Amino acid sequence: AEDLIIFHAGSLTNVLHELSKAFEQEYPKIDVKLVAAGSLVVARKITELHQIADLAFVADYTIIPEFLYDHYANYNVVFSNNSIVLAYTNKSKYCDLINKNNWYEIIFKKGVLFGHSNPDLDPAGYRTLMVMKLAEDFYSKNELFEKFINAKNKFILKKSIDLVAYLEAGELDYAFLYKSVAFQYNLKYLELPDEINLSSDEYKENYKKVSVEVPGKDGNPMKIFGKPINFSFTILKNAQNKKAAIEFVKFMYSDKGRKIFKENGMELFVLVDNPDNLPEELKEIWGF
Amino acid sequence: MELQIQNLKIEVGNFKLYVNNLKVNPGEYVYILGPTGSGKTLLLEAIAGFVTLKTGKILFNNQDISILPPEKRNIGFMYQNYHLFPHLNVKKNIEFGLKMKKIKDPTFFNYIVNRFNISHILNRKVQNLSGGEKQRVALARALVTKPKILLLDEPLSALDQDIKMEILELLHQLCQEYNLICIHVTHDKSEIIGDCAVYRIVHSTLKKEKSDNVQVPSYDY
Amino acid sequence: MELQIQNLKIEVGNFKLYVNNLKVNPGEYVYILGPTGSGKTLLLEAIAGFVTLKTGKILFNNQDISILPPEKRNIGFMYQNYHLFPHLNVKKNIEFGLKMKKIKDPTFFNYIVNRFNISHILNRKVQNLSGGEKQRVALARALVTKPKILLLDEPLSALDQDIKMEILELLHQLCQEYNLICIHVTHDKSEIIGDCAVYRIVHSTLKKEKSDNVQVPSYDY
Amino acid sequence: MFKYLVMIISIIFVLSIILPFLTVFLNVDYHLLIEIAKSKEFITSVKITFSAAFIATLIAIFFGTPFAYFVARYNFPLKSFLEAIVDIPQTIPHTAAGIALLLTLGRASLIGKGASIFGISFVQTFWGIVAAMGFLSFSIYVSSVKDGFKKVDIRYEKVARSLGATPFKSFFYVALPLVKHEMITGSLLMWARGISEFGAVAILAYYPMTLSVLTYDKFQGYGLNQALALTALIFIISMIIFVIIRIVQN
Amino acid sequence: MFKYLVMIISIIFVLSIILPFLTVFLNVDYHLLIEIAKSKEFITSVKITFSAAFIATLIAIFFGTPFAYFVARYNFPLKSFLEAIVDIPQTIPHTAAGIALLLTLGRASLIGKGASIFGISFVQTFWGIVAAMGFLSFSIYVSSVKDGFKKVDIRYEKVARSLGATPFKSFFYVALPLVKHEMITGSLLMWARGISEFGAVAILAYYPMTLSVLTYDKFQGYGLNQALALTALIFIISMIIFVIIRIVQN
Ligand SMILES: [Mg+2]
Ligand SMILES: [Mg+2]
Ligand SMILES: [Mg+2]
Repeated sequence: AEDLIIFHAGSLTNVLHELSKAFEQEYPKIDVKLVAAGSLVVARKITELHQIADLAFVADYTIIPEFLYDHYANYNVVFSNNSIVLAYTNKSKYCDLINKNNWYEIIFKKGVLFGHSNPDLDPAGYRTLMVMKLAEDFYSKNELFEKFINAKNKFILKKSIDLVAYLEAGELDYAFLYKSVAFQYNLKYLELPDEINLSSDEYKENYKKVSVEVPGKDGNPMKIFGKPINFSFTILKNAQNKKAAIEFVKFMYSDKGRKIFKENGMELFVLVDNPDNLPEELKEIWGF
Repeated sequence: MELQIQNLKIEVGNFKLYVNNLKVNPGEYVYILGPTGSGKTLLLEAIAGFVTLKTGKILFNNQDISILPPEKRNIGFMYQNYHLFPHLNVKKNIEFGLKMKKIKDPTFFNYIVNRFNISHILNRKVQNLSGGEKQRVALARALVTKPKILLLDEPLSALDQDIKMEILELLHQLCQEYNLICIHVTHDKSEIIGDCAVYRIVHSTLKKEKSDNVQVPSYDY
Repeated sequence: MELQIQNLKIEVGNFKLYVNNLKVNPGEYVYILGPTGSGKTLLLEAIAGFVTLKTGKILFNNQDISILPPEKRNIGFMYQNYHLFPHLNVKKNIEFGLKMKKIKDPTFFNYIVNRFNISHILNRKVQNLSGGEKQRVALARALVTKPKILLLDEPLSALDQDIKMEILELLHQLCQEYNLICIHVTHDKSEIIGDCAVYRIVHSTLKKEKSDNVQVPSYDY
Repeated sequence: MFKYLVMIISIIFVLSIILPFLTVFLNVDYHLLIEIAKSKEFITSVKITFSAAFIATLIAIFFGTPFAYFVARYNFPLKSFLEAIVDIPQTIPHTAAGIALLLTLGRASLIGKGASIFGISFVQTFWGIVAAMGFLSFSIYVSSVKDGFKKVDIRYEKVARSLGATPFKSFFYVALPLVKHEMITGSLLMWARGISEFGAVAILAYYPMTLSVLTYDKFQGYGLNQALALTALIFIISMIIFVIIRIVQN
Repeated sequence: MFKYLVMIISIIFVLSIILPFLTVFLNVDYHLLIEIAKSKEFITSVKITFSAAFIATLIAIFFGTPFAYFVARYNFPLKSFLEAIVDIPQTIPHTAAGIALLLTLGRASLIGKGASIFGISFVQTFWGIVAAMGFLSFSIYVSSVKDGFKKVDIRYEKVARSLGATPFKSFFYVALPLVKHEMITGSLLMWARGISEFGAVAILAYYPMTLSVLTYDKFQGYGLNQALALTALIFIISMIIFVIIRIVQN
């Protein structure tokens, strides 16, 4: 069997797992190996740890141009969008009371534990910080962000998907996750106002007002500005199994693939950066 | 003040031992003979309180001591390898019983130490003692708390041939000196000296021999 | 065909042993006396080839065998605890040497087995043998490969008193029967029977005693 | 001939053990190593790791010593079953153990609820590290001390009893001192194993980060150089600990 | 009194060990458990885990037995240093060991380059699992067999020599049979430990997934229920292995 190695954002674990199972059924000779990590880690594995993969899926479409261009990739396919929600379960404290207007108070209440992912490693992490900065303005709550950063009643895990098991086990009351993840794991979730949830092109300019610093290339700090959440992928230049990678992408955009995305609460579309560099087969199906 | 054992029955696993009657008076030194594995040590351990009796009584001064825990029986016990506490020096070994019983009697301690001629080795490690020295330290440790009964489990078997007799005579002296009830178990009949009562374990049962006829055929044990 | 040791010096750590001269003829049975720790076993091991000599020679039939590895010296060795291989039964223990030396001699094997009266226990586990049986099996194992020299390291000390004499006589018989060079080390002078040469280790040196005067004061060892 | 063959195989064996250590020290960036050694993150992690393993060991001494004595000295039904149970955590995958502990000690569990009354929680806390280390390494301590008690001739305790010691005193003044050596080496080995624990700690308490977790985190999130420097530092620490253990053992 | 106190502490101790197992079996979704038990992913993982640990153990037997014999039988300078080195992997955090192995066996390393000639690579492969398991658990085998050789009276081998056995034959026909028991239990314990290994395996070879890694992966990517079902399955397997080891040991 030949291996198809996919490095991907943790938040895509479920959908890619289903997709690859279906794919393996159709292509029994190909063995798909999914390796999940925070999206920044996906990039660093490729660039710094020199690990070999065929496909890279990230939760922030800017990561591929920022980190992987031009040495490891030369195009970027934006395929879906998302928003940040506050996920919880029916065991969570105050789950009956929480709503759009009190969530930023409830998460700080005594006995409540909440979590988000590591801003240095995972886009969901720095996006959570952006949401809080936006919320400070939106709700006119001075020092909300400060309070959030200094809160003792929170876990910060490596990637957002890691929070799910702790939510399920009742070890967390609330977690900042992508809407698609909350949907996929049948969690309850509170949708935050569009003005702050990083979902909508409409509030693009508003999002841009906030920024977060993360370790960039070579470990130097890099400023990331708020923008709508878009997921993207690329086939890596040093892929050992480009053919299978192309087949996988084609399968992803087939009817079966689209159905799987839909069932996982994600909309599938195509926006390509540098379409000239796309493999011919993909140019064909997307009409470039 | 005599020790008397009546209708004693011990069962440990498949092993059994019966003692119909054994009586020892203060100042009396008795021998119990028996081959290896016949239950000699077990009998002593029963008297000392380490074995639960199946039936029977152990009377000391007409009181049943078999209901008492070992630490309340005031019986000196000496195993064949002495079992001096390896983590304590000679002095602390001898003082152990005094400490446990919260007795303060430096005069008697000094007397005993001199009696056994071990005052010069009090600070030695017990590992570095000769066989005879170990024996004397073990005796001092057992006797410093003034027990009424002294149980000796093959007390000579770990000694070099040339000092066996010396120690044996010491044991008999001590018995008289402190008016002790002494029970000496052994498989070696050549250890019998003086006109003592001799018992023998035959077919799991303790039997008395005529004390004037200890020379029995050697195939018997 | 005699065994001769000349100017032998052994050093193991701080321990030293000197043998100026030791000569044993075929059919001769010699004793080496010495207390525990005097190096008796070490001397036998040197003859058998387990200890590197500091100086000196071990001549057998006027050839220096000290340059040969143990397996080429053809010397029977018996430790005091026999060291029968616990993973092999009696038969396989005895056959071991034959197998190693690739000898096929069922007649002699049967002869030896009958000579030592162990044909009925060939399939027994060695753990379940009595002391005397172990001794006889160990002798059979050592002799079945027809060695010229038999080294006996305290051969009687693990035996019950009542069969010691029986085995001792057997050893002397074997020595004559097979014209063996026998060296018997022991700390117990009562094991000396017959008119044999007796050596003694005194101050790390092997010295010959007058063979008619082995009764030395007991404090000497 | 034979000896040389054995020697050669042994040398190959030892070299293959040394090689990874050598490789680390040949490749590490020593400036980065010193920088990390001074960093607050590293120092905190060392403190947390060492003290959590230490507390886990103390707990094992308190509960495990009586248990070892009980098993070594008394006979009772199901004894060998009990002895076996204690060794099971040694052979289960640590991640599975971590999940079991998460469920057992979590906020929703009985123990978790009980502990929260005292303000203690186990998930993503120092106490979670202690629990994970303890669960997966106590059997090292227990088996060391159990072997110790089994080797001690019970007659020492009987002599003590005949000299007037209660069972309690004969335990404290005779049995315990005679297994002192096994208690010390067992504790040190357990402590060292606790320090090395990863799988269960990562699940029960990724934070605060122990040295194991920190290494993994650096490796996954910040690239090889940082992880390598950390690895070299850990090797140095481990070797120091190891030398100490060896000295105590002999 | 004393006995009861000891008994009570022992019971608390044993309960605290049993509790996590109990909790898992009380909370697991048995339908999911059966589904996972039948899944190709799980069965493959079991096969990989067991066979990698098995091969690691075989390698340890081949190299470790002569080493154990060498250390037990011969004296040479730095002997105790050598003995100590073999135990070090037991006390280093497994993630650090994993990074050291990655560097030592990686594609850029000497060994990695050498092995690639034979088509073997260690990173994210079965052989990486073997290497990680072997490195972190061989000392269990070695110390078991070393203790065995040390317990065997060297006089058995001397007798064998005097009966005509070469050193080689006395090793094979006398020394080895006399440590058979230690070899078997050492191998089983090493194998079991190999199966439980996580940290180093996760770094050197996340794929193909061993049971440890699969558990972690499920926990991190697929939520608690799947991880819990897997944990329960692993506990069942571990207990079966454990019973087998116990039977062999006695
Ligand atoms: Mg697959
Ligand atoms: Mg006895
Ligand atoms: Mg000797």
